[in-house]
Amino acid sequence: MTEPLSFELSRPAVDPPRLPEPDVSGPAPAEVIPHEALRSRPPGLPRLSEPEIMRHYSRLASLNYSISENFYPLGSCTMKYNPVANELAASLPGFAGLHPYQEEDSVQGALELMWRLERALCAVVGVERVTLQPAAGAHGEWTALRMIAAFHGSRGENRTEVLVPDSAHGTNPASAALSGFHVLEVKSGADGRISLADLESKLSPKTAALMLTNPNTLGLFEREILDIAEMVHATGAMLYYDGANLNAFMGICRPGDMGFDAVHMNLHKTFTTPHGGGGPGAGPVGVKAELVPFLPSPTVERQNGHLTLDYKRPQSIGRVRSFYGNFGMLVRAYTYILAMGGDGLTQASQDAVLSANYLRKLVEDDLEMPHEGPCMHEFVASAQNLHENGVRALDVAKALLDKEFYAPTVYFPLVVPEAIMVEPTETESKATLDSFASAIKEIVARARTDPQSLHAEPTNLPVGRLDEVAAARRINAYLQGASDDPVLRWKAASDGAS
Amino acid sequence: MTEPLSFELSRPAVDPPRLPEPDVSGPAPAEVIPHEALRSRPPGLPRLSEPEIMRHYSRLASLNYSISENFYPLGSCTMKYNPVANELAASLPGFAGLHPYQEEDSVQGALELMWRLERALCAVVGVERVTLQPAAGAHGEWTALRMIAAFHGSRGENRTEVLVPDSAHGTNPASAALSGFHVLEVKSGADGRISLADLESKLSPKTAALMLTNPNTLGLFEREILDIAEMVHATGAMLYYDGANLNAFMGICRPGDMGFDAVHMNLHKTFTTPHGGGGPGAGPVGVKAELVPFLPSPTVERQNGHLTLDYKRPQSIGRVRSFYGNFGMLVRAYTYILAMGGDGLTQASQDAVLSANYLRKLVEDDLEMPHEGPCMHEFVASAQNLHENGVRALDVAKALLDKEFYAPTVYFPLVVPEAIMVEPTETESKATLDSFASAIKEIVARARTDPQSLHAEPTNLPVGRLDEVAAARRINAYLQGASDDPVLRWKAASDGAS
Amino acid sequence: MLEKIGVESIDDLLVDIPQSLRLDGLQLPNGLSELETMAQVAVLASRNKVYPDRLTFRGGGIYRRFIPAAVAAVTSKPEFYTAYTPYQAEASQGTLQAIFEYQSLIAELTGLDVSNASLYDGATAVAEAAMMAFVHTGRNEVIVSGYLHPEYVQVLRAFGEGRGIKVRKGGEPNKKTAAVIFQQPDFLGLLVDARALTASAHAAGALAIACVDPISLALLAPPGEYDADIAVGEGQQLGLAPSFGGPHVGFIACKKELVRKLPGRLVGIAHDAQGRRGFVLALAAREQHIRREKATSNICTNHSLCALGAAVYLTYMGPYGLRQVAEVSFRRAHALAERLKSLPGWEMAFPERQFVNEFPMRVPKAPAVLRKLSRKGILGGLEVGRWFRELKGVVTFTCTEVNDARALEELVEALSA
Amino acid sequence: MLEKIGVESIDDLLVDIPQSLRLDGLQLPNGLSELETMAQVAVLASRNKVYPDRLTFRGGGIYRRFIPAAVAAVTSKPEFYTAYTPYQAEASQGTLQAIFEYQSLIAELTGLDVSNASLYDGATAVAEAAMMAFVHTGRNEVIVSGYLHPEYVQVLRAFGEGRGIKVRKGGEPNKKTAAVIFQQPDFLGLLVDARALTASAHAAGALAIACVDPISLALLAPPGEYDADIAVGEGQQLGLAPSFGGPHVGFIACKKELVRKLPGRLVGIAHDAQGRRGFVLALAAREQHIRREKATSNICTNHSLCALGAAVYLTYMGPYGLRQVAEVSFRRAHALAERLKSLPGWEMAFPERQFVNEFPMRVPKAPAVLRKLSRKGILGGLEVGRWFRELKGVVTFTCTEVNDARALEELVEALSA
Ligand SMILES: Cc1ncc(COP(=O)(O)O)c(C=O)c1O
Ligand SMILES: Cc1ncc(COP(=O)(O)O)c(C=O)c1O
Repeated sequence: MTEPLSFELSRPAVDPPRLPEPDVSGPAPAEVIPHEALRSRPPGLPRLSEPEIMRHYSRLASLNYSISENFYPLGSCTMKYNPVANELAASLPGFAGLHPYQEEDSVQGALELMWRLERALCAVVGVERVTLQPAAGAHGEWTALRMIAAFHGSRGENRTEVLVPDSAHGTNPASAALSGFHVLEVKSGADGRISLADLESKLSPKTAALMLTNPNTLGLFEREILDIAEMVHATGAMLYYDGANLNAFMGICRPGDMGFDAVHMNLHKTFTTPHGGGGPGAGPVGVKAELVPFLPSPTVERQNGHLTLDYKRPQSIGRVRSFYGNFGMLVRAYTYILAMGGDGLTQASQDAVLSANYLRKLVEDDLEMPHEGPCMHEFVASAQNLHENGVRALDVAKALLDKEFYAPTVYFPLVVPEAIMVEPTETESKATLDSFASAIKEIVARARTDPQSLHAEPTNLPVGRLDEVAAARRINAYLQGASDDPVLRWKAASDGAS
Repeated sequence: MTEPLSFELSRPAVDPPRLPEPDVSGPAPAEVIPHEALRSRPPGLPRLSEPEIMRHYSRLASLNYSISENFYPLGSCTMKYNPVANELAASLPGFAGLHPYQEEDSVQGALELMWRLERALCAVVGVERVTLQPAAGAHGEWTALRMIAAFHGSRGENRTEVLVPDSAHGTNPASAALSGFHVLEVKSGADGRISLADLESKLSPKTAALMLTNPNTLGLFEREILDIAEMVHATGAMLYYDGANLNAFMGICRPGDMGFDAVHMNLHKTFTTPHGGGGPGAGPVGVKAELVPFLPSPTVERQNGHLTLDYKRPQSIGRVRSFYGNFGMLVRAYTYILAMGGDGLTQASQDAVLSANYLRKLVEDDLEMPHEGPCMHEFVASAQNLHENGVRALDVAKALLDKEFYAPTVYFPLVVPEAIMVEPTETESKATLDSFASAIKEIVARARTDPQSLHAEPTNLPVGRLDEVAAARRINAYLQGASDDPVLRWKAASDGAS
Repeated sequence: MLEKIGVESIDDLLVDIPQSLRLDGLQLPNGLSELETMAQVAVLASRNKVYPDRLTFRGGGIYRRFIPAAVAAVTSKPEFYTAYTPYQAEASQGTLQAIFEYQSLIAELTGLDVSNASLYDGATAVAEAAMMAFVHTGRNEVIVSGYLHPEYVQVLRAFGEGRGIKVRKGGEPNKKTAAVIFQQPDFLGLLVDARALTASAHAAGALAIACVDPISLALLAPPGEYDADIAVGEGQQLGLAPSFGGPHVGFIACKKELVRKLPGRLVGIAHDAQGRRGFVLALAAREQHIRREKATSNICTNHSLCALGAAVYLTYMGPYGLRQVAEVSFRRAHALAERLKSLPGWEMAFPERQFVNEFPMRVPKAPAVLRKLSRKGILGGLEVGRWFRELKGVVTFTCTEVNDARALEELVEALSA
Repeated sequence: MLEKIGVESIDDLLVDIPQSLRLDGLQLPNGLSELETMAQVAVLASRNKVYPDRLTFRGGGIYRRFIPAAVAAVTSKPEFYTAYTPYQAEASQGTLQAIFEYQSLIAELTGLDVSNASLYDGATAVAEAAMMAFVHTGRNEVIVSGYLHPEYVQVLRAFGEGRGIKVRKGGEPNKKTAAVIFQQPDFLGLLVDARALTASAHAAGALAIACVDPISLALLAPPGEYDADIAVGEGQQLGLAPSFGGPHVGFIACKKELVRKLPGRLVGIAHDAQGRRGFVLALAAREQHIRREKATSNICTNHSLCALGAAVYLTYMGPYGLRQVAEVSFRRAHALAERLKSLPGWEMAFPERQFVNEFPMRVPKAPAVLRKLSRKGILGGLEVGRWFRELKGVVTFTCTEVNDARALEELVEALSA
């Protein structure tokens, strides 16, 4: 079952919804605004009644997998349960109804929440201050790199290179580049950790920072993190922490103590703000004292219980987003932290590590395990061993969908061929892990006996495997003017009016 | 895909949720309450974490058809779209947070809403007063009959019989019986309307009331309603209106004007309060002046803008429910009425009649139409014509499920063999009606060519056709002590502890 | 569409309606936009005073309790709340299974064999139970023993009148007695001797009907343990907002022998041809749509969605969570009683009786005291003299897990001021 | 589980962490029950002042508008809000199709060829558009013409600094100019000559970037009509609550020629082997996870759910509903301006300029006036002198469909008192 587009369901007979009437004597637009500044014809929006709209979206919703119904072991994404209380908190009128330009006196509760969240995040990652402004992890990375650039600049140093491990997430090099740095790649060793030798060879007086996540994207803790920090700092560079993997060790250790100077956090991973099918998230950045002067403006300050927004930050990198960040997500994360407490967060990380190692154990004979364990909160397996049967990681992923599991992250990190990256999180029960492992076993068995059938997966979903290559061809044709088919949007066949 | 029971998912390892601690010095129950008054062991409730609970119910939800996703042409049930604004209104803290025993001064808004809703309902059905206390339609029927009994009693008359047409809903005779009346059935004529001759023959000085719905359950307007009213009143009996079919004529005509003395309304049909998978609804009862003294206590009264609950009603039948009725449903219905207005309600009924006649037209060659049209807001067809192929109304119903339509009401009203009772409502689009008609056509065609396959329907749902006969046998065995299988509930195999 | 039907106007479809009855619209204002509608509704809501949960000490059948966010997150799923009664079982397994679980939870809680799918409220549940006893025993009198909720008694009387059942207050059961009905804890919050009441009913050949507080059952012996035949009660405390008294849910559970007399819907297990388990409406032959005037009750629409909420609540709590809720309420109520009875002139109304988390006190100048509390934003106890002459000046106070220690302090301070 | 893994304790799994780094828990209080958590959060919420929608006349980028209940009813569906970015297309058709519809709606509204799947906000949307122009033209200067939202300018500067893009305020475009950026209506609510600005940009070989108010596009010529190359804007008005500034959604649409430079996600049509239509993430080769440091942007998580909300809003309104919303706002703002300018000492700051539903006034003693309004529960206009020295004493007022005629009266009365 697929669902038509809202545009295809549109019926000209539908009246617009009842809306307020202009109950004042003001002029109509056409009486005042010059004709050429006015729209020539109405936008081609669909016309549907409220019941039709609700049914349309209900049906669309039912086409989605989500953690509310399915295990979602998407490595690096920390798809853990999103407590429903978080949603209630964010929708309280005392938060949702605030205009960002209200006077400070009238938003003391909101500022206090931000201030407390900042303090809590400082405690978790071991830093001096945190900016809540960045809207997502990547945005946080870039923000941190802008601060690092400003820091070096303030000392008259011209450091133009950022080092990024080959196992890093794509946002790391992209953020570095957008921040004006050249990106040098650092190799991983056979044990899945960064090669100290290679790092040594890339570090130079031009190095502005090393970006690292720890545990790295292979789910392995960088045992030599203290040595790495020393090496980086010795060259005058800074150490940046990609906090996507923070769920591995809350209450167990802290990036700040490892020597990281700047740390972004994904509230939409570790702190249970829902992912929304692709955001909004929030990517606060914590920094050690040296970087504090460069934090985005404004910061939230507290004196004698009174809260203010401090815009007087002469060395600030400026603003990275309008207003004060994704406030609604901050409310959710704060609610989660209050409910969990220090004890709960610690337990969460311990359980996350336990789940990952347990699941790893269950499937270690079925898939290749390119690196030795124990892992932290996630592990990366490889479908290389199915190569001889002509089965790829993608086939395994699609076959899992047919068993009502979302697929793990595949083909990332790039350093593992046919990577299958599994992050079960602490909120899944043993029963779920067991049944996921059984599914893997069945699929691997089928790969041996009937590999062809796996290429046809999925077969039980609203659509079968979608042909992305053909799609790309059609898009190219459209963009090159070789086709009128607006494949990146709907468009009325005739004249655009609906 | 079926879902295990919560009891089957239960895991002893799950900790209870965090809850407040007793932060006072009060004694523990065992210190105060005698041992034999205490529970001997904890109740066998399941133990699940919040994520597991939410996933369990999400999966259960996905096993349901509902008007939010599917056309639900359940005759007599008026399954129309439930506006989401209604839900918001009922959940406002100013309503949801009220204790029923707060002082009247502190609930003026709630009382005002009830008063206004009463006035609006009076306007729609043409009566003097309305009680909002009954919790559902059947409860309203019974309440009205209690008032009618009290009325006759107050006049020293001993009227012991209630007349109910053979086409009536089962709640009518049941309510009459529970109210202490003998029930006499009145026959329908060939044209689907009540037989005046038969009515004449049953009316007597013992008649307390005739219960009628108009349009009747065949979707046909009782053309001779004014004559009927005259006949009934002439014998000193009262005329009761079953308001399940009110959606047929709001703003077009009124039961009060037809001569009905008491009228129940199903707010969960006509006034869009959601049906909740079987309630809660609300079944207010409107009455003409003669019955006003007998209304349940309390009523809501308004004087100089001040609202009070009037308990001083010496002739009242008393209380039919605790507190003031299903207040949350009253809020929803009032919200709907405000949004629709007189114009909107009138339009709704006109559209409902249009939809029903349109759909009837589309399928009139496929199914038997035992009565001539036009119909009002619903119509009753018959699958008699498929009898020669061994196909029954039930098979048609189950086959519709496989086409993602809920089934119409079947085997009701009892006067039509193999009845298929279809009520499309005004909130469905022409496109939906068209596709439903196509589905009927396909099924009828299959009944001719491959009737056997229809007996196997449904095949695409979580479960196939369930064997109710075998189920009843197992229940009997359990109730007769011939089996330990507690088929009406779950029970732990061993000792009940979970 | 008119064209397809073959008529020219809607009026052509309304020909069966006598012309004299036709209206020209309704005497109601025209419709409003959603914005204006919600604004008007919000104005009405704002004209009510909502006391904070933690400063609410009034009970009398409706209680403030912690409601997990999970409850509304489930009951607000359109797949649940916009479905009808599950007539087509195969397309309604969500509702049916949820109700089956609810039935099982209520059976576990009450210690009885079978529960139905829900009733309207606690009051009608008492009345329905009385009617079961009437039919089962063929006797036409029921005895209400002790302080049963006064509104439940009123509803019981109204129902009884229809069927010719006499409602007697107190007294010993005898050969005419169909059932003894008692509330545990009673309307004032006090424990009754449920075991003895049940035994005396049984000795007279009558049924014992226990009206119970579902949360208290985490602490107190359930009806099944003292051999009551039917347990009923109000389920509001199981995750439902007070909402000015409704909608909530009445529950009813009984012994196996009485199942065929149960009112309303009942869900049972069934299987399909492949042997897959599913759920169906069971024992429908009791019901009005089959048995018409001979049905056990006239109930059709019941309170499914509220039952679903209660099921989510009980599943969220689990056996130990529920116990903690009950125990915290118990301890706080006892701590509060200690404090209140030391106020000048205040005394326990029934010092010799035990209670769980609601208790009656004699309060000097009760109306003035309650008004004073209200001015301070506190919803004080309930004056039960309104219903019982002998209890003039008696006020019942309730504590639950929402009334934290600080709230108790605030109450006592406000009373001492 | 430990046993299966073959270790004795969690610590055995943490052996890779240097002992010196190990903590003994966090310096945070212990966890709370949901009841206590929500109570604490509610206390914070209660320490904020929420002005009624109808008495809010402040805009400056965030507006109070009527939000249909349908929007939250869709975005609060767990199937939408608890899904991840739709990497596995076949199991994510709900999100993908909804985004495809959002893209189509934005394209229709702006009159441009293609929209992306969403950006963080209006400010970053402006910055991303500037970066597109920088890459497309190979030029490293952008001109901000007129009153662009000051915070957008700040963000643009911060982004520009990283990539070496100079941000110039005003002036004529020349050979170094990558783009001319203007806001229509501008930050003060005034109309600019979008056609002329676009033409002058094009004449210099630069791109024209229009930052637009999405609701105003129901009235005003869309960027596509005056040939702008990129349209960006803040989507908060499309059904999203103010929420102290976020999360909302930045939108961006462009001409076909620029699509390969678009930042972020893009959804396109694809088919399966049976020819069934589905939706996939398209042109991924632009993105960071494939192109890494050469990607068009670093965006990964974007603002999908907010885009979904905007799509529901626009679908609810349809072309004529949206027009009515815009027109009612327009008429009310003009009526209010008439009233305000008759107040003693008040005058239109730019009497010769046209506006839509936000307008700047010179207000004597503005801070005191606004404080007075606040005391009466009215959130008055915005003092824009905070950002622009030349606009000291200028206050912008906003009207939308939520400010009914009576609300305008109340404002004027409060000001006259
Ligand atoms: C390791 C890692 N780093 C960075 C990011 C980027 O975070 P965001 O998606 O919030 O921009 C991700 C997200 O997938 C990630 O997994
Ligand atoms: C004709 C008719 N009368 C009465 C009723 C009973 O109403 P309720 O289910 O609200 O008790 C119904 C409900 O199905 C009905 O269709």
